[in-house]
Amino acid sequence: MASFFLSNEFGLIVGICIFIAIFSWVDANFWSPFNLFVISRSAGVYALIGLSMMAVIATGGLSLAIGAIGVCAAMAFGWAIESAGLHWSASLAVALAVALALGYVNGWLVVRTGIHSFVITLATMSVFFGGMLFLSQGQSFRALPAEITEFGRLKVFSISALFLTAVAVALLLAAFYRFAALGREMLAAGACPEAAELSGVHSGRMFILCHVLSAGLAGIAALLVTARFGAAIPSMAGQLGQDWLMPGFLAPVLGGTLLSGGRVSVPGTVLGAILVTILANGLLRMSIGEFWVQAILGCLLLAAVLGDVMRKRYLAASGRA
Amino acid sequence: MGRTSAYFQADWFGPAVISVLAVLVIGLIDRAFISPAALDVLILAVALNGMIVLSQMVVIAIGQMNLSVGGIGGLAAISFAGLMQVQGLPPVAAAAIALLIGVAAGLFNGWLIATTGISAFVITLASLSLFKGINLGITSAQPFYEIPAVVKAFGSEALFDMLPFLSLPTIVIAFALMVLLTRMPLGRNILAVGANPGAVALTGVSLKWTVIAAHVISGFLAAAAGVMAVARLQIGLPTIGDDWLLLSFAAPVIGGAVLSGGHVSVGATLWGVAIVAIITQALVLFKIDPYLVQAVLGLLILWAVGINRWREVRARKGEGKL
Amino acid sequence: DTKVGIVPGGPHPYFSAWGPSGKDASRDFKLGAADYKVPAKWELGEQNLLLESMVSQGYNAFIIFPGDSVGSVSTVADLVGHGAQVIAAGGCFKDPSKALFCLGTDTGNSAYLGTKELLKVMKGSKRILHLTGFMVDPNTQLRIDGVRKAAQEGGGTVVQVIADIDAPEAAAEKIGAFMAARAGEIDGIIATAWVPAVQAANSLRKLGDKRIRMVAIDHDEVVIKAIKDGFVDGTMLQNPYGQAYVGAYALDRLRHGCTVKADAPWKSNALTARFIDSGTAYVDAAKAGNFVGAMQEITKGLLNSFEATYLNCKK
Amino acid sequence: METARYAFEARSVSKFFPGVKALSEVSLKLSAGSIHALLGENGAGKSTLIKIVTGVYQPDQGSLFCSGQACRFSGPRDAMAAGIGVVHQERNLIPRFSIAENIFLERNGRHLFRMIDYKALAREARPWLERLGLDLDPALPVSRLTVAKMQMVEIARALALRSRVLLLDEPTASLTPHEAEALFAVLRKLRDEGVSMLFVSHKLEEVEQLCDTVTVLRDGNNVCDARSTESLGRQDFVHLMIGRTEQVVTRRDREQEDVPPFLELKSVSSALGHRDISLAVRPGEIVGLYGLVGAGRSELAKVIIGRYPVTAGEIRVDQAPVKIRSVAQAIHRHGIGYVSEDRKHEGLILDHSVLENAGITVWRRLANCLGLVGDRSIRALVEPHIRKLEVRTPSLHQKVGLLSGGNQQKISVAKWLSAGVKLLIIDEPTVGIDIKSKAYLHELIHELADKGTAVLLISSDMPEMISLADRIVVMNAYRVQGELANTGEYAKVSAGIMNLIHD
Ligand SMILES: Nc1ncnc2c1ncn2[C@@H]1O[C@H](COP(=O)(O)OP(=O)(O)OP(=O)(O)O)[C@@H](O)[C@H]1O
Ligand SMILES: Nc1ncnc2c1ncn2[C@@H]1O[C@H](COP(=O)(O)OP(=O)(O)OP(=O)(O)O)[C@@H](O)[C@H]1O
Ligand SMILES: [Mg+2]
Ligand SMILES: [Mg+2]
Repeated sequence: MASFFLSNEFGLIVGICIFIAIFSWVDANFWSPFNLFVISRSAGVYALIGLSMMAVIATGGLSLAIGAIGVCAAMAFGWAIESAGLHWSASLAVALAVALALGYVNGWLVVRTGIHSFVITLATMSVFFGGMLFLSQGQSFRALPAEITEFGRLKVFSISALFLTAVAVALLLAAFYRFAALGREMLAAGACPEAAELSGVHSGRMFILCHVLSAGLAGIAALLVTARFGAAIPSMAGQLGQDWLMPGFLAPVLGGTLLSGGRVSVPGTVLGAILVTILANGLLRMSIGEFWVQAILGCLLLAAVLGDVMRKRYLAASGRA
Repeated sequence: MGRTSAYFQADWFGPAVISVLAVLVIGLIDRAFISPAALDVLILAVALNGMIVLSQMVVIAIGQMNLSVGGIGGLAAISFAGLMQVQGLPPVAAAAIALLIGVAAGLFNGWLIATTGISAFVITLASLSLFKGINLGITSAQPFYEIPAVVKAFGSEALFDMLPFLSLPTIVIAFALMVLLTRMPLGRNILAVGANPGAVALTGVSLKWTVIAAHVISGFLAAAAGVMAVARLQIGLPTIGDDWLLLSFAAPVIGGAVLSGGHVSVGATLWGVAIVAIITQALVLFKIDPYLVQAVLGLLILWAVGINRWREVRARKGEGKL
Repeated sequence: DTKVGIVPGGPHPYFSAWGPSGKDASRDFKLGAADYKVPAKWELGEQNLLLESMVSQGYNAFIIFPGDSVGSVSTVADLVGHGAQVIAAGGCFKDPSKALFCLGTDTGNSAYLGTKELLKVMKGSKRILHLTGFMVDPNTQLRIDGVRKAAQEGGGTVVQVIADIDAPEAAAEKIGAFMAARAGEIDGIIATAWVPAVQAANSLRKLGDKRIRMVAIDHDEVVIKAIKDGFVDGTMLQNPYGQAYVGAYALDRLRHGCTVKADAPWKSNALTARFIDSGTAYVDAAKAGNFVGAMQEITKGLLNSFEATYLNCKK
Repeated sequence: METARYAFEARSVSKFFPGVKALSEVSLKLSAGSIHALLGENGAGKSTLIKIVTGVYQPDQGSLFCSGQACRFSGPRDAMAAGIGVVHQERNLIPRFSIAENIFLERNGRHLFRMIDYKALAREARPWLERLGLDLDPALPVSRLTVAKMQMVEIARALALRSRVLLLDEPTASLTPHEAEALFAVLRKLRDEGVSMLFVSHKLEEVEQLCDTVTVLRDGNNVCDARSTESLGRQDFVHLMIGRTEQVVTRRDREQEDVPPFLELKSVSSALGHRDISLAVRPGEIVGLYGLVGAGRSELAKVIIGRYPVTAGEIRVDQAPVKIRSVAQAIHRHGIGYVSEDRKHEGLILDHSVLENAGITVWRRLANCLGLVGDRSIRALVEPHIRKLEVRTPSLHQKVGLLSGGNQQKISVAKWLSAGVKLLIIDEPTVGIDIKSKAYLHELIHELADKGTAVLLISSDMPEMISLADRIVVMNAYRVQGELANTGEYAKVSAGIMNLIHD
């Protein structure tokens, strides 16, 4: 129990509660159903992006290409529906297959060449995104079936279906890392590839699978974004998919995922995404000089992590006495 | 071990050979690429990007990351331009203050990281937001236009019509960094902390101050890059620095730096910058379909890194244990 | 009460007039508010977050530069679902959307017209370099098509398109590299994005080359100065002040019982069939000194005839 | 004053870690001009005590005295300034730096901007290397050295500080007897020069040979404190450490000549340089693989388990020729496991828990049809082995990296006990392990063999080899020199082995 109070997850919950308290005190509208819906919708997408990055950070590497892979999956989805005329369920499969394949390419290159995943994914980010642009000529797919767009607007007690999807995926993923032999082996390989290899784990194969898993999660995130926009658009993750990088890193790192690999926290990542979304949303709702919002966001982030460190020090000190 | 094989094993050797070969091959295909004017542009790119990248490299050396290089650079750039335009300060004074701002920003990063033990990644991610936010708050996204003629001349003219003035700071800094990292205790401590922080702590060297020093140097270099960018672009744009992050990591890694710390090379890093610049500029010249530029850029980077990697593996096979 | 939110795609000097323009409109038309709010980054997600938070803060009318002409459509639907009225300004949403109309510049057409002007001033061979922005922006394709079409019609050729150079450092590097090696192979430059226009103007000034003709876009000081000094022939000016000012006026009218006329003399462009030209003007050296006045004239004209032309108001 | 007799004294020192009481009221007295042994089982708190003495940790209670003066160390620098030098149990070198630079690393804290004169450094370093009988170029990067040489470089570093008090935490763990002798000669010379030394080792012969006084720790408590070793024999040490006498593992004769070998190598050559290696291991048999450091034994093990490719010859498992392409295949298809000698990098995942490390080999076997496996089933399989080895850990969820060195070694063996392999290759199993656990481990290896497991034992510890192996295969320079049956007669067998090596 004591270890729970020392954990990152607990710290994030405290942080979320504090910021919610502040924001709802400042602004009564904070709890409006629409705001809840909006926050949960963004948080759901950010959580999945974070989980996608987390899955590669588990190897001690990183992937700059998650945004590009996501966009490729979304565009493949749009193409399958509009140009190939497939049913949306088949199109989902096509989109995920594209994502998984691209993840495999990343993983294979990283393992086979032994070059750091940073450089590999820097290059493949360009290649994937460039290929997508060339094929799509920058045009969007808008004629999506009503099921998809309605899903994007669906809410359960003001909570967006996107968020619920993200939570469901997170639960599965948490169980995967906790209970599946494969998940355990991925973490072992990530923490110390050589030791894992000598214990009978195919470290190389695990690294590839981590990239594949990450790509699959990126694909799901992109499909959620597609549902939210009601369209598959090439710019949904920004130039080269780079807009996903910051939320991608922020959520798992706040959540306690080790950048050196081998340890992940699925609930921490989801909580990290929620914290960041609430911070951004709450700040935008206060009337701060528009150009200063970002500076204050930076300060609050710093305050949040510093507060967390002090909490841990305090608890550790009082725990011993 | 012969001299040649020593070179063959050096970090800078692979990127250097790739760069020089690429320039020669592209030059053979198209003479325009090796015209003095074109080489001038290449050197300018290496000079500016080199400063950016060295700023990141120092932090990579201690096994950390500085996500706020662009934030610091942008802040320094608009401070430099703004102080000249709004306060009417002479360029030298404005540059000095801009550099001080960089040092202060680095100190802020380093001090927080060293005293709280929070990962550099998180701290610099937050401070990136802070620095960029201050930048936007000051400028409201408006550029500063009134750049004095001497600054513009510094950014566009060349010494003896050969060596762009802008490359001088980079040359000086690169040399100084090389000396620092290979010959001075501070630089050695930075590398040692990157390789094995526990071992350094046991020798009694202060981990805290070494980390802070690395971040201060990084902040200083990022600010220098910001000032140089103003001179190069002839305008104080608030967007300066937004695009620095990926390049700042790519070049050291292409040059063989180990992201977990302890191993960087100034020479190899600068050659890494050169490879990226050559590829970028060659793509402009070869009239690639704009929709394909990104894809081709990615493939070429993979290719260049792959070759270098192959050489490293070959070189390592030669070594044995004693 | 009309509370207008004026939201650009991100921080960019193009929109600098929107802030004062909103204040002027708020004063002149006695609005509840007309606030200019900028997303912290030029990201679709940031803009959406901002818009969503604004609607729950009680803003009921929006002037938006779409972060993505397709991607922002669903956000518009959300806003309209909350009873807000939305128009696009600067750039347009792609039809179908819940936006009432688009008040702005037809990007493709502007590129087309600019190229026409360029072709006019070029003598002899007409080889053109086209500099433009992000490839993910659908407008970029419209601009490429516009330039190509004009070049074909005017007997010119587009030698090369350099895109994705919205970052100043990249723009300086790529334009510099091209000019160093290939300046002799072109006779004219058309720039259809802000940053490339600025960097190309600088590059021509550095080369001191007045043989190569150039037409730029927007009203950056560097470009205007280059026009005055003769390095650039002209620029395709847009009217951001007027967009926000007239837009705020129109939204206020719409909140007070007016509706949009279905049969108004809408123009149409590649994105929407409800397009109102906020004023595009070609500014050359002769007019460079007084382009602000020219734009104010256009704005005044647009405002005076707006209600009669585009709105049905029950008196 | 009484205390002035001691060069260094620690009085009633206690140290707590979360969940662990590492030291309670421990005292230590080091006199000038003597070598003092610090003994105790794995996890008794030896390294912790040394870290307190050298300023790495601050004691939670108790006080330190240097030459009779109370002193406080807020960091390693303070301890160094007080003339205390140390060789820690873990390696603390910067791999890419030269030997000389590593030796004088501590100087980098003094003047941050003075140019380093590498030539002078090398010149200064050379005598210290020579003192230890090392013929190494001081300009060589440390990463090019073997573990043993790195150990010597660290000792050279401690000597170069010219400390009055020198603490050595298991300095001989990775040294050959020859290298250890060179070290002892130096230590004796230092003693004569008046230096006070603390020596930690699990090899009691070394302690008997070298030390004047002894402090023994048990579970973080003093059992004795600065007792003279003169009247003490091996069994007394053992008694002090574990509270009873040594359990002597008897060598057993197993006879099953008729059983066909489980593993057979026929003229195997490898990409690592092995040539013409032939050997066979039968079920229930312990085959020793002896050789000097660098003979290529560990590498051979890795070739067998499929980590490195075989270039010629044939490997047979259960009489069928096989090509083993990966370690996973070796374990899961052929039932071959390997206990690595390098537990930090190859044996354990230091960042993961005890349970995860011990269970990694069985996850796949225990997984149900969905590929899921819960902690409970792993625990059921793994816990008995951990119990049996008496691993000292607050819980099964403790990070392995936080255990004492010896306990880590136990975990790296324990994980193979549950794996149920048919052939286990064990590489240097008892380095850094206390004598009690060593006896356990030996017992365990015997038990494994009795149950029919084939064991290939790699060890540089001759007594261990002779007490365990049925047959001994001797390797040198990546070739097999020959083979001899182990009769258990130490003198005869060791002479036979040496003959084979120096053929
Ligand atoms: N940083 C730490 N955090 C938690 N527990 C620790 C830490 N360091 C040591 N311990 C625990 O303190 C106890 C003493 O460890 P120590 O390393 O001093 O043992 P040791 O006597 O040196 O053993 P060995 O002979 O195996 O090296 C052990 O139970 C160990 O698990
Ligand atoms: N390919 C290689 N690259 C670098 N070093 C190597 C290589 N092959 C062997 N070595 C080194 O040579 C030494 C001999 O290898 P090996 O470990 O097989 O010997 P060993 O007989 O098992 O000795 P030990 O008693 O140390 O285990 C090792 O220290 C190893 O680090
Ligand atoms: Mg110990
Ligand atoms: Mg070995």
